[in-house]
Amino acid sequence: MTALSGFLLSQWYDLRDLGNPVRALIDWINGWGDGTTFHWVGYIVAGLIGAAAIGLFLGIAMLSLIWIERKAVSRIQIRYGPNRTGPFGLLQPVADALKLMQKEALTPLAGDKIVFWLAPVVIFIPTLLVFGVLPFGPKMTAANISVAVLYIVAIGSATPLVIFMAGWSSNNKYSLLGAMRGIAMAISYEIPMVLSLLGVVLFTGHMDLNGIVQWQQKYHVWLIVLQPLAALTYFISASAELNRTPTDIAEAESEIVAGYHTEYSGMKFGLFYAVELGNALAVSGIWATLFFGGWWLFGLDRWIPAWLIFLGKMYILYGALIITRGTLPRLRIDQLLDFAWKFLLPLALVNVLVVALEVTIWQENGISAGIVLPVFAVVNILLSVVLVVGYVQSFGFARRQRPRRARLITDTLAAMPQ
Amino acid sequence: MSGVGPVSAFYVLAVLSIGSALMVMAARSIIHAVLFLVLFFVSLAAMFVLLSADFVAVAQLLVYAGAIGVLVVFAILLTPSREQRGMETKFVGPGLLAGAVVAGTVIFIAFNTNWPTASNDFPSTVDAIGQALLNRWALPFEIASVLLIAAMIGAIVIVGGRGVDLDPGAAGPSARLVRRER
Amino acid sequence: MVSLEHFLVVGAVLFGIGLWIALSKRNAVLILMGIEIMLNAVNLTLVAFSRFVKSDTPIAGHVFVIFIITVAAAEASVALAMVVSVYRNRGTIDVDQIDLLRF
Amino acid sequence: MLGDWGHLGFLILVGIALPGTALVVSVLLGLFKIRPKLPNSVKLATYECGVETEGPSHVQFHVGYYVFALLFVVFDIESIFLYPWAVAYRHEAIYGLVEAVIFIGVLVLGLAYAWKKQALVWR
Repeated sequence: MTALSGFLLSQWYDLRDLGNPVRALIDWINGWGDGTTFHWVGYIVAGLIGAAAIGLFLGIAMLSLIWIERKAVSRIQIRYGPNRTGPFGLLQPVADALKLMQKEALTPLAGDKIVFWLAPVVIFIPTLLVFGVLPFGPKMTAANISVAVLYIVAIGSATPLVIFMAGWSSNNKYSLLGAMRGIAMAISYEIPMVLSLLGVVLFTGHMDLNGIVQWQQKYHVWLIVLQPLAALTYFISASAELNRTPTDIAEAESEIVAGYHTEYSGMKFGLFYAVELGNALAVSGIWATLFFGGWWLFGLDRWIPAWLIFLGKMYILYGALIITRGTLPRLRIDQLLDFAWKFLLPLALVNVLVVALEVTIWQENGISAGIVLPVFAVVNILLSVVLVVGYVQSFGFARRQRPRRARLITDTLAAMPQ
Repeated sequence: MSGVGPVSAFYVLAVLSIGSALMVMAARSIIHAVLFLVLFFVSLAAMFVLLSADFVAVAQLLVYAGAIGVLVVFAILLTPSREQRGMETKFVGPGLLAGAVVAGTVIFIAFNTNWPTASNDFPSTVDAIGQALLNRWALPFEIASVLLIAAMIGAIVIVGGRGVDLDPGAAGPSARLVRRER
Repeated sequence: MVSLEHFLVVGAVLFGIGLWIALSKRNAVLILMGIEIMLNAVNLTLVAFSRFVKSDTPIAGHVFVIFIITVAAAEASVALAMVVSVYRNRGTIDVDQIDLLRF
Repeated sequence: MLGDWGHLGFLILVGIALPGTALVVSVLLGLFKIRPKLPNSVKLATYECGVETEGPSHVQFHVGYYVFALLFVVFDIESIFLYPWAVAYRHEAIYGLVEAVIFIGVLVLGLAYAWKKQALVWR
């Protein structure tokens, strides 16, 4: 088997990394003529293949996620979910898409028509740009850039503005309110997100995602073991920016109709809906890359295609988002902002300092990774448990959020005139 | 910098950035002006990428397109809609003249100076910037934090901090609940 | 072929546009936006210098830009806070009407 | 590398084309009379749970939003400084640690001030 994999390695027919055949194709094109004239053809072909592949993948993933999401959430809520269209309701996403396309699309009279039409189109760009830097395999990255970690955060910070475009151009008080609440929440959670990713960058010394995956491969460990606090803060703060149920105050349907997309109907609404799923998948993909080894799986990536491992991890971690969505109730905006600034931000800062200290110990004393990494893992896991539990206890988050339950007899007696 | 790709990218980005900057001037609604400003920031970030300044480009996206854009939007929505117009003064003509004179002078100087050229194509800038911040610019690095804290405290004091006079109705029931518990 | 002069021209034009906006608008927020455009034009020029001009420490341009971004953001946040505060006290953000200290 | 960033440009094109196609198909369905298009004044009015809209829609917001945006800007810039520091940290570990502790410490003071001044309370 080893001989086989060695024989396959880096040949165009080695489909364990789909980057290989593309690379071979580009090399062939670059070899046309005298070997330099047609590089621009190769470049454009490579770019178009990468972009089209990601677009196609995202389209299919969105359709699959509609079904997975609806089915899983309905199971959590003890319902059947879609079960009429096709076996197990598998054709439901197609039916949804067809329905949305042939629905009447209304544009509110008073709104700003150009911005109103622009918002659902523009909102796709950040999602696709994030997928562009995710390593699906060792060579399967559309754009392998050196500042990828910060780039992801920067691209993500564009989404609130698009949501504002949608909310403002609708000329609806609820839309604008939803958009403003959404922005306030998104910017608050961006800070803990940036700082938690900073912990990863500090520990690995890499800012490109492939480098971080290779670091985990080199030391044979998933970063969630070494950076549990960063993984937790990243997961909470990134999922808070997705406008999904525990944190969907931008579109809280029982408070402000549907928030920023109240006035959107037909396909334009469908686009917002699809982007929400795409963003959620992107977050689980980033989580898988940074904290769960990406395409690497303890040597099994020699046999299993790397992109299959990555997709598997992405979808499994998406399950965590589905469970969060299906089980938690929506929070109020003041609770959410309190949580971001008074809980996640201090934790992320402490994490950065602890990691800096650990890296100093590791670097200055030249201890081998085999000894120092297990110690760090144990210390960090214990520390994160102690910090989270202790912080919740000492600052009274647990107490304050829970209203005192009325005691029927004593309260009634106390209220009665003597 | 040569080659079809970078050159065409440069001209596209130059047109995009100058055009969006002009549209900030021309937009009638101030929200449109903000959207064009964000487009300007983004196109300038792409221009930084073209100059192989990838970290600065990402910083530009994060701070300008993300943070400053949101800040301006919030500042606009804190003022009522009747203020959301461009409102030009009689200085449009003189302003254009002043801008043209300054730009013309700079262009004149740019073309009449003999720049000692080199091609500094950085493979990666983050590490170099980090080392520069740690060694040569260690003091400005610390002073930046003092500047930031000063800006933060100053702005909180200016907008009111604790003494924000909101009408109690607008604050909502949850706000009152929080106040009582404190 | 794109050289240093190309970027300097773009930077100069952008600076001029920023100056035009800052001088000719009455809305305080728009004036600030003009100032941001001017600062960005300067950033572009600095990065272009650090890319094209011979130097021992070419990275200095980038570090300088980061400090400019810092100062610009601090300036914008304080200035917009002042705009908000002025609006709440005076009921307008029209700079022609905020003239209490004129005399 | 510059080429990789160029690939992101292709992705932007796809990002416009993907939703654009969906919208164009939707519009075409309207042209072929498969999709209804019967607007009337009630349908096109602003939807606020059936109640007629009152006053301007672009309402004025309260200042709490601004305070959060302000804190966000400050900490965003902090992260801009901390990322290069994190990458270059290996070269100057102890010195870098001291610098970062001072840097973060000063900003934590600001956070503490905001916390103390109740600027972090949503109202």
